[in-house]
Amino acid sequence: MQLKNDIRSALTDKKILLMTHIVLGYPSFEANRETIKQMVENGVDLIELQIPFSEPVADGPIILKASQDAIASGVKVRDCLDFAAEITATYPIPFLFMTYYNILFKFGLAEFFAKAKRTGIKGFIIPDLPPEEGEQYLELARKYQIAPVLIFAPTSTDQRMRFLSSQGEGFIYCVARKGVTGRKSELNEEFDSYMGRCRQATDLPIAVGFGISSKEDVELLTGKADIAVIGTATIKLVAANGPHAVGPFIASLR
Amino acid sequence: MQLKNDIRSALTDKKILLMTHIVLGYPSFEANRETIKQMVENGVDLIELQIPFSEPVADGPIILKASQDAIASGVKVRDCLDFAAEITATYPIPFLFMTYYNILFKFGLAEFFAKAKRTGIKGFIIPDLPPEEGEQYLELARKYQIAPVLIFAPTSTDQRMRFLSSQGEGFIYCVARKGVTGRKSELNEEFDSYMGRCRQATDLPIAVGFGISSKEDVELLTGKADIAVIGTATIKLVAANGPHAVGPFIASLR
Amino acid sequence: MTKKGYYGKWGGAFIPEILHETFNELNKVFEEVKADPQFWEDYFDLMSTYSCRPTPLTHAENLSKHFGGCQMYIKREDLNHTGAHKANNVMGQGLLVKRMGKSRVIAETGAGQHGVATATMAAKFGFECTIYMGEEDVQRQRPNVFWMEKLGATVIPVTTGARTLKDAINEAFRDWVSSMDTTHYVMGTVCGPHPFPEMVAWFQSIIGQETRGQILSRFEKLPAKVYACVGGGSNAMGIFQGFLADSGVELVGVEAGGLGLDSGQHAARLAGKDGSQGVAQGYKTMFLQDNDGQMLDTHSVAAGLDYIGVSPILTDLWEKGKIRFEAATDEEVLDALDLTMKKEGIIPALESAHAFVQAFKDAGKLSADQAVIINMSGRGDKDIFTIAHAYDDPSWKKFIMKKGKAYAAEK
Amino acid sequence: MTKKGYYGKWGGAFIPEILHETFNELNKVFEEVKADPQFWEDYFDLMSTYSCRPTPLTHAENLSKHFGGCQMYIKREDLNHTGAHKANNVMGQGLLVKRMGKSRVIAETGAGQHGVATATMAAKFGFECTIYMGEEDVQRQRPNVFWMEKLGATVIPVTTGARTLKDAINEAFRDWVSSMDTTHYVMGTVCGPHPFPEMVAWFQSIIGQETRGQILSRFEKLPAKVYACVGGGSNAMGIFQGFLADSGVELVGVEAGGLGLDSGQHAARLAGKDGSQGVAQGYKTMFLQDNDGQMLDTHSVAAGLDYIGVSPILTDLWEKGKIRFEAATDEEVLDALDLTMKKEGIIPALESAHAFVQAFKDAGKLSADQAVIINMSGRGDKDIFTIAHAYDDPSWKKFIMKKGKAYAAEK
Ligand SMILES: Cc1ncc(COP(=O)(O)O)c(C=O)c1O
Ligand SMILES: Cc1ncc(COP(=O)(O)O)c(C=O)c1O
Repeated sequence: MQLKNDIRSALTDKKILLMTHIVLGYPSFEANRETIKQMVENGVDLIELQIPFSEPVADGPIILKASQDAIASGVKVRDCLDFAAEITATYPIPFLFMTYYNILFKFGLAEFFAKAKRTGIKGFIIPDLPPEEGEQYLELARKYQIAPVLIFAPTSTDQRMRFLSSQGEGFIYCVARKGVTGRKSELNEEFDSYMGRCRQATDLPIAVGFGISSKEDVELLTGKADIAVIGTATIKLVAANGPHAVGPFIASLR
Repeated sequence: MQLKNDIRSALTDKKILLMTHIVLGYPSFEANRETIKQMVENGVDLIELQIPFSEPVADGPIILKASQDAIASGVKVRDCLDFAAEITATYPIPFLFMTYYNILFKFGLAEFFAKAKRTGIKGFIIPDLPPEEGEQYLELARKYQIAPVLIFAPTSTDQRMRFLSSQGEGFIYCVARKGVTGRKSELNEEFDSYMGRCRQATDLPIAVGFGISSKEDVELLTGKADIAVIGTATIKLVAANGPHAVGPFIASLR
Repeated sequence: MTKKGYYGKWGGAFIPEILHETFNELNKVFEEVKADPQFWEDYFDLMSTYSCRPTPLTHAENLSKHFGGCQMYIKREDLNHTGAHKANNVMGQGLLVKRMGKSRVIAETGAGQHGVATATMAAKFGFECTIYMGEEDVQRQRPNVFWMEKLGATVIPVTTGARTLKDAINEAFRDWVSSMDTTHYVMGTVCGPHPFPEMVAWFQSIIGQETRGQILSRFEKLPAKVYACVGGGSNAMGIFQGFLADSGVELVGVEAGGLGLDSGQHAARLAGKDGSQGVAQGYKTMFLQDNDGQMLDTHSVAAGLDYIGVSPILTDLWEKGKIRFEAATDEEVLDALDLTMKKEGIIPALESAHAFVQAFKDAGKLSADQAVIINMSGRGDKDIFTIAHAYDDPSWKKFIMKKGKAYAAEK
Repeated sequence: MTKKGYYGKWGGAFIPEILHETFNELNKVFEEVKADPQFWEDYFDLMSTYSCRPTPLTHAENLSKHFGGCQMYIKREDLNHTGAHKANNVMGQGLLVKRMGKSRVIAETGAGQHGVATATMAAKFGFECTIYMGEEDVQRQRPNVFWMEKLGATVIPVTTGARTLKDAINEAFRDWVSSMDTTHYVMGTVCGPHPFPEMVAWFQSIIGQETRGQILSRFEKLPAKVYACVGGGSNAMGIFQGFLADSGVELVGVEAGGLGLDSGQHAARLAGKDGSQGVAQGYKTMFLQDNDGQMLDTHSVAAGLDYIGVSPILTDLWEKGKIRFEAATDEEVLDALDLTMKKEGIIPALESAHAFVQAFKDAGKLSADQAVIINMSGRGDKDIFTIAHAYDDPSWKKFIMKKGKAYAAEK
């Protein structure tokens, strides 16, 4: 419940929160460190730390390449955990792990939860783990009080959303459109009705990511979602202009 | 009957006759002319004039290549006929046409016989025309008194030989061994018994060709065959050393 | 009565004397096996356990719709082991060779299909095997040469004549006249001296037998037309024999039109005006030859149709008006191939695509309650080098250049 | 009771939420057709008129004699349309797609076999078609790319990850998550999320059904052993299903031993010690992965076996001791291929040759009144570039260099 509560309380001050995304070890942990600093200092409210996996099926080309480069440069899961521990100790905002199920499975599911708990991580986003396959995962999440963030998709039925809401915690990650991460989608009437359905189905806060890269994007989401997710945009920015470019960019969004 | 009689009467003077082979137009009619002169002047008794054909299945590489070169250089059947007329008018020995059936067939069988008769040709050797396929051919041969020389092979049965003997005229061309022209075969016991079978089967004179290229070869044949056929040897000689090399070579054979 | 081995005035056995006894034996054994139902049963059993007979008859629904006329059916000889109808003939002759007790086979090959089929048969029966192939064809058809060698055969490049199919046939005969005691010459098509045309036609008749049964059970009546490409004529004879007695069925043989019937660059012995009677390679038929009787160079994008002669049996049927002959140009063939791939997911051999061309031309004139059958003699994936080249595919060229460079760099 | 989509502890459906409904629909339709005998009949009819089912069971008499032990039989999936067992799966899924009313198919491909089969099916059914293929494989398997394109498919080179099969699967999923309304993902083997393993195994079971009947009618008893190569495992599952209930029949799966099980350069998930449990590409099985769960590079001379995962159904049967797993090295594979070509005139695909290797190793230990069956999943002539390269054939290299130079000179 902690993550949800953190979000709720942050929302009393701000109309919409910002969640950003980091691929751990890409381009380096050093760069991650600086990027996170820039993010937090410029008002980011939550950060997803993606542990790179060699087969990231739900990700688009940018995050895919970042993951591969990180793995190729020797980044290990334990390095990611250590880094997370350091960061959560440094900054007061909630951090989440985003990764694929095999990373947890291979590590040992219970051990991974235990370790993540010790690092101060507040939630997990595992896009290839539907609740049907995650019984033990959901149990451990309850046990360790790490929020298992679940995902709504435009293709989810109302019934399915209610079921997901009953299984998930922290917030709901609403995929704004079909497809993988990193491409822009349109905020049209269809999107509004989808958001309506999401709200109907859950009491959890709602995060939406769809390639947000400007103040206008954030404004358009305000009132509809609780959290705007900036994923690929900052990863591109870091790759192109280095971590110091991230601060001004974040600052410009709100 | 004329050819057979010519051969018989020549055999009263010589123990064995020599028959040589020319591919018409190869390397040129000019060279043919000189070659034939050398041959006749040096005691050759009969000459086969091969009209080149594009598909000479019964011939080995030397004659095959000679035929192709002749055709490629533009030699036509009518040129061959004209040349034959000139040559038979020049030299008193019997000349034969050796060629494949399609040359006669395409020309028109009866016309070819008529024309060949006028050129003074004494016999035909057509290796791809067995008597079963040559009824009309044999009839025309009788009509025009051109000897249809037939072929014995080591694989021919006694009965087959008798049948061939009954259909052929002039002489019998005995293939000394299996295979195509131009390779040497051995004059062993098997050969002797084959020769015996040939003699048994026919009263016609017997010609044998098997790559004769020396006095010894001719001596070995003497008493067994009536005609020693020198085929590929002179063709090679002309190609290598020109027509003038032929005279001395022929002179050395007997 | 027609003479033995003759079809009307066509055919015969114009063989050198040295092969007389060999042909006697071959004729004798062939007459025996024809009279022996067990032989055909063994043959059928071999073909259905080693190859996949009966081959299917595929209803080409998309092409039928596309041309809006008739129901098109495709007889799938491409699904035979080794990828073409050539297997039918070769396996049959293999059984004959076994019966004759010979231990070696030789064959000519142009495109390499018959060579691969013969090498395959030889491996299966444990025969020694030598394949004669024009040097030009060895160059052009290296993949097939590779497989023949891997199958244990010796491939001899023929450097005489035009260095193509007809010359390979001549060389095979030259081998045979010295080796006939142990060796059988596996003629690849319904040509050559008797009994080859009859024998090859007999083995290939399995196509027509099956097809007739299949179309009657599937379409419930006979087809209006049956199409086959004609090189030597074996696949055509194979399927036509199933319908020769049916006067309502038009049989259409399609020859290689090459660059066009007026170009001199084709292999149409019957469909064009360039063919004339002749006797060569052991039999009498219509040949592409000059006025002197010298055989001409022929041309087709399909190596298997690129031959000077044609089956005496087909020539007779053509003369009697029982078979219509047409020609398809190289260009038409590539278009038909393209359409067939895209519409049906089927890749005909370039040879077979000739039959498709004519069926496509005729389809519009037929009605939806009529069927036509196209004999797909072989599959086209064997032709990748030729087809990719013919379509001038840039990625293919790049691929080959790259591989070539890599090999060159190895040295 | 095991959970739906699980085989023991293996399998499952680890799919992104966005595909939840798509899988619901797929499961529903699949359950429907399984319960509908007409569907299987339509499927069988399609396979026997478009491909050549039943495929033959060939008695390999020469190999049997050579190894002196048992009677070897070869199930001839190579005679399928497109040259491999892949056709069975693809055509079945094509019928499903039609039933679901979708208009587009996508597929991954490694060697290109499944890509060609899918492109073929798409042409036949009139579907749009996109094939994902690792860029490395596009380079290596240009002939298959050429055919896919000619068949009307769009081939997209995958430049991510290791640029091979697993990455092509990922890309296909990435396409699917945006296109599922119109598009079906034709998974090529018995892997991936439920219902794919079950579905592909069901379509492939046609192999085992036929084989069981064929061996009983030909050999009059069950075989002692059945061999199949295992990439994803579809051909193996296909034939094994015919004999799973027969306790006297040993089932042997043969994986790619590459340069040796100790070399780290192989694709043996079960036969070696390098595999470990994991969840990737939508299912749980034994994967070749590092301690962190990152998938490893694999190696095999046979592109179709070069994959990190293996069917969850096979993993379960392996765990329960119902299937023996072995590995064959690249070198052993080339030797077995050579022998099979020379002895039987049959050219197995490099993948299939793995199964032959193990059968050859075991043959001597069996007696002449026992039979073994080898599943020949595909034909090897598709592999000419790889095989000629693997045998280091000098004439082939010369041929390619010459062609390459000629193309280079054109420019
Ligand atoms: C696939 C295919 N079709 C047709 C032919 C032509 O031969 P025929 O006319 O004897 O069927 C060939 C010859 O190689 C061939 O390979
Ligand atoms: C001929 C052949 N056999 C086997 C395989 C391996 O696949 P599976 O294990 O699914 O049968 C492939 C895959 O491409 C193949 O092409």
